[in-house]
Amino acid sequence: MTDTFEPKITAFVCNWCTYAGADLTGTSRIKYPSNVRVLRLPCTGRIDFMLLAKAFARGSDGIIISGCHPNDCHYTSGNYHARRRWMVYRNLMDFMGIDTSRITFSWVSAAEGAKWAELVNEVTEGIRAMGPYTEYQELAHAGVE
Amino acid sequence: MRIGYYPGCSLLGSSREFDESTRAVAEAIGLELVTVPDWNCCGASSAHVLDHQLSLALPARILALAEAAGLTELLAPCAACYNRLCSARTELEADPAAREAISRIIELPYQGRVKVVNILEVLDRCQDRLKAKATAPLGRKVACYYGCLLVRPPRVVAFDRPEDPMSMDRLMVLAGAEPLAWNHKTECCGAAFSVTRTDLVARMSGRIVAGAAKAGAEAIVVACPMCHSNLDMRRPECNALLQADHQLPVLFITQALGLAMGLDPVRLGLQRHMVPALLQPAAAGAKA
Amino acid sequence: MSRIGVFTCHCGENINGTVDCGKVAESARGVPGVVHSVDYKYMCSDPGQSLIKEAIREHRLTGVVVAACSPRMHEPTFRNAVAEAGLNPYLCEMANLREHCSWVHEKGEATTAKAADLVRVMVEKVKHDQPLQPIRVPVTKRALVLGGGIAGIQAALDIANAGHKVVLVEKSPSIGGHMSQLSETFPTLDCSQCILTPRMVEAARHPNITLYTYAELEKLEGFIGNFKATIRRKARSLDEKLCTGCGLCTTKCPNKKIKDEFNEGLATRGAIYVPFPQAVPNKPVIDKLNCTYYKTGKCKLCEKVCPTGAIRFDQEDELVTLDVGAIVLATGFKLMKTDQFPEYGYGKYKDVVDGMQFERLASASGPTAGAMKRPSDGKAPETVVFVACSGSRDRSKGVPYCSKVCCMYTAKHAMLYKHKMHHGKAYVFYMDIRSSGKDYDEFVRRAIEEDDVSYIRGRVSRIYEEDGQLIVQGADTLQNGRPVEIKADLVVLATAVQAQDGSEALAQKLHVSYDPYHFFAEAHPKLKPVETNTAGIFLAGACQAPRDIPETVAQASGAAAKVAGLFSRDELTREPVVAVVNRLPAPTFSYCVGCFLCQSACPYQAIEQEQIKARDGSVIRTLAKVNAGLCQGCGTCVATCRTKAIDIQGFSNEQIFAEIMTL
Amino acid sequence: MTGSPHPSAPSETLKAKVEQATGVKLNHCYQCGKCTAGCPVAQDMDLTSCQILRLVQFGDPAWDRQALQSEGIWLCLACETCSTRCPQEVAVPKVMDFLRAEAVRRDLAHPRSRDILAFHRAFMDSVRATGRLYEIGLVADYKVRSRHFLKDVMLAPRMLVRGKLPLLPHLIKGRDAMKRIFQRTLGVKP
Repeated sequence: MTDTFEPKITAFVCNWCTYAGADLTGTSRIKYPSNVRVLRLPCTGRIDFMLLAKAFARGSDGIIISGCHPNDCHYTSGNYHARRRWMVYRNLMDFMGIDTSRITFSWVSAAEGAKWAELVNEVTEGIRAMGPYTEYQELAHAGVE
Repeated sequence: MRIGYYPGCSLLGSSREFDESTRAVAEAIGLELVTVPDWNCCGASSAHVLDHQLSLALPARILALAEAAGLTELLAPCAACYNRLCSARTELEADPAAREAISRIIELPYQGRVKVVNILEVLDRCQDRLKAKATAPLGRKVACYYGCLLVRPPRVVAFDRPEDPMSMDRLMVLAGAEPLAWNHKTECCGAAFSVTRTDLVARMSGRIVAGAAKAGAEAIVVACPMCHSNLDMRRPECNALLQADHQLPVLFITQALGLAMGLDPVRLGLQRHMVPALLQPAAAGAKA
Repeated sequence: MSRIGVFTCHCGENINGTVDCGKVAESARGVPGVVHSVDYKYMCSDPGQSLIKEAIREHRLTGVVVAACSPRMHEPTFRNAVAEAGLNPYLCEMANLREHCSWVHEKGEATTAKAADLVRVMVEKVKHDQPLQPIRVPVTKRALVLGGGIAGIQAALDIANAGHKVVLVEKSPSIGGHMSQLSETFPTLDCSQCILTPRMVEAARHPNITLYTYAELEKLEGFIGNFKATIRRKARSLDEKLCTGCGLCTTKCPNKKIKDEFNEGLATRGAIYVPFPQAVPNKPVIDKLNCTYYKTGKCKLCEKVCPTGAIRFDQEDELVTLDVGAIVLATGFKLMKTDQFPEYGYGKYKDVVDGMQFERLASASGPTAGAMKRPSDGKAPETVVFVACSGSRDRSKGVPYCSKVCCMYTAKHAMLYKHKMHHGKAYVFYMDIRSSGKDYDEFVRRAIEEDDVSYIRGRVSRIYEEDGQLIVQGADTLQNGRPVEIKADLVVLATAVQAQDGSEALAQKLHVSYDPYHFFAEAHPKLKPVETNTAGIFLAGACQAPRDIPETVAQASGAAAKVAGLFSRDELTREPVVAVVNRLPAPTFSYCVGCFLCQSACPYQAIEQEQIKARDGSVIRTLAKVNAGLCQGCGTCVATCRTKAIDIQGFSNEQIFAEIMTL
Repeated sequence: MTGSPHPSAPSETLKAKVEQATGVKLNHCYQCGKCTAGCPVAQDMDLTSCQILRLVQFGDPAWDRQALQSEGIWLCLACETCSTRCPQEVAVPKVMDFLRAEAVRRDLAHPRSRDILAFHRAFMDSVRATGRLYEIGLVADYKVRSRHFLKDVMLAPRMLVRGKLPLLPHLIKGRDAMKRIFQRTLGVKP
């Protein structure tokens, strides 16, 4: 490891669009930083946002949530549900002292291998600039866990 | 209406009639032209041949001065100036670093707030007022010649379509003229080779003049000093090469509109042309 | 205590090239619960799989993690292997070391470290895996084929001949598609309609095929084996049973000035019309937008002349709902129009035509009865210029991809022209000649060598009209770009093949993915070329990518084989990735409080209400209950549930929680 | 052409320089010839636009030199017909601009470029001195540089009588600033 800060990024992605898109990034051999860890879910609609708090508590510095484009959801409307619920949870997270600017929402389709790479690049650079996210971990160890 | 004005060098010299007619028409339709204080040459077709930075710096200084003068929109009647200003603006818009570098070079803050517009764009907006004033319909067949710099490259200058543009044709209809469909609207006239490679200019401009004549045009209408001088001043060379005697005059768009508004031909500077262009409105008969 | 086995695959050099697989296996051994960890060159190979099977027996494994490629690639492979070894297949998970790691990162410690992480995450997941039983669902043995071109016809016939019912839906008034418009076909120059028409008739007559022309898919619900499709049958304004197809109405219609789609606007038709003489069904349709009666309320001439009184002005669209088990998408393509080309005159020159228009000009059934006449003045063109790659491989104004068929049909066009006008001159401007295919290159050579077609390597910069001729400005790049100017009487642009209009909307109706150009996406570029990533929906022909006829027919038969395979079983097993509501002994019964937020969130109406009654029949509690047949396992309900009473098998809260905890 | 190309280190090839300075991706050019097909001066060029791009694509010093020595790069009028129609979005005139400057830097400019160069320099000198173009000055200066004393002698008087050639230059106030601009860009002497 280098002495420069290497952010830890956790990605919650849906199985049908973004996971497949990320597979395409691989088959197209497009390179991106190895900071990201992908968690595969059936659909972004599956995401329980309390899991994000958990991810931060476990030392993630940034989070990506990516699914199908609007209207393209494999399950018709899961991505809409996710987005709607996020509106609600965001306030809660702000209240919990979570820096929601470290959470990036995106749409990457199964055909957008290059876009996935760009997304990871942007987020990694962005988070690297923001620095490590220790605040919440401390908070969490103080008792939220 | 009030708008920034950048005449450019040729409009003070070899193409002063373009300046004269622009001012005359502007006055007639109540368009106030505010000249950029202490403006400099835009670099024309020479700066970018010698050095890229220079080709950015010269237009940048003009735009910075306009900005400082509180102008938001800058009219550059000369197509070459218009194109240089637009290119510099587009390039600097994309690159903040370059913006800073340029600001340092020109010793003026450059933000790129001033929008650059050409004469066709501006006149297009004033259609109503033009219609109202155009009392002396030209009633002539004209070939609208746009040249290169007004329509290309589309990434930089996108006010009309790059092939077969129509904005000037629309204005000529307002002037009671009949714009013709012809094939050389956007062919290159030879531009900067006027002095150095007159042979090429003769061929290229000759093709355009011949094309217009073939289409049955009684005049060619332009919006670019370089096009004008090549089609007008270089006419002898063109005719010599074509072994023809094409005498159809070359008018600036503002001269043509001025005539249609019944403005004094001398005020429009028609006497300054090499190819006699003292067009009387068709009403008064006498074809050119 | 779980006993996990980890199997790390090198995938040749694909993974091992950038990831140190030895290290990954090594670090896995250190993970609590892992009792066995090895790396091997090719895990998916037979020896690789037996490696796993033996380990399961030997080490009495309770879970398996295969660290290899994407689960979308080989999960089924390894789950089968695990099952063969007697372990429940759903106790096997994959860590994606290839697509998500070795292929996208540079060789180095960080990459190997990530690989190890991915393995650890999966180990934790497996620890919380539950043995699951696949769900059995019945199969409706009727297929829906969308699109009545050669692709749809072929697919429908093959499925029907396999003994299954097919509904063939075509949006235009007749089946036949683009192929029915073609004159001759490469590389054999046999007449297109001669080989197509019999198939059209066969499809119409086939006892297993129901034909819905002038109809479109309105709505689709359900899932593989159990789709429910709603078809809109647009009103023909005609009683098809009474109509004999005598065609009297079409001859009498006073409105004759309407652009004829079948002839690509090179001829006109009436407001009541049959698209072309060999149309199937050979029944007319009234074009409401152009019919004088529908516009003004007067005329009805067709009704007066119809000997059987079949005209029905008051007819309305009809919605038909069908249960189908599989769907074949065969909606075809469209050609870019000539007005898309600024430098070629924005489509204002009548004698600059596209490839399909030239087909009509060359076709014996076309507006010129096959005689070479140009559209503007009917003059026989002495010089014809063909421009390949018009809009194709043009990232600035067209599409970046190669349209695949143009090289061949351009050679064909030039040939057809030369065969009709021996003294005429044919030029082809091209960039590359792409003629890979049986007898294809020979065909192109024939055009050049025998029919004396002049091929010029270069793109055309501009086309303009002068003295009734078209001046084509090109360059010969084989002569250092020497400018070439040709005075032509007719110019044919081989315009780009594009996705059919409305492809995007259709894809969204069906939940199949599509590429940036709106062609439907196959499930795997090599190994699943006819499947979509939605089970039970298959692809045939140019709706997936530019294709020629042989390829289209082959793919259509491939799709049909997939459907027949699906229909060969009475029921099919589905991944048990479905939601379940937890149940507990009385008096708690369940954490479910019966708020039914899940019900409103579920896109599949899969959540029902279940009443828990006391002996006296009085309702004690009303709980949510998941219909496993309808549930598709998106998990939206899980995320909505306040009391965590509902969970999803295979992606349970516990599992995902475990994954996160290992981060 | 020289035989097979012998690429020099990627970083200092002309190709790399062009791409770095203009942002044009030379590998995008797939040699369709559309630029040359529409070029109004292609027939006068010793090397046409597509040939020049081809030569520079390889990174072979010998081939680079051919491109830089060609007259073609000096005949480009920057009319932008090529870049407007290029299917691969290659801004050819930008490349030509760079190649001209580079040719001058390496002292490889084609002999017949002398006049063209003389004109552009005369033009810019005039601007450097006064801030604007002083046409009589330009013509005079150009004649001295190009030694075409008799060319166009008939034109000037005809322009004078039509008031198209002001006898005195327009001097702008910011002349010193202008001089500094030229210093910072062209260096002391253009």
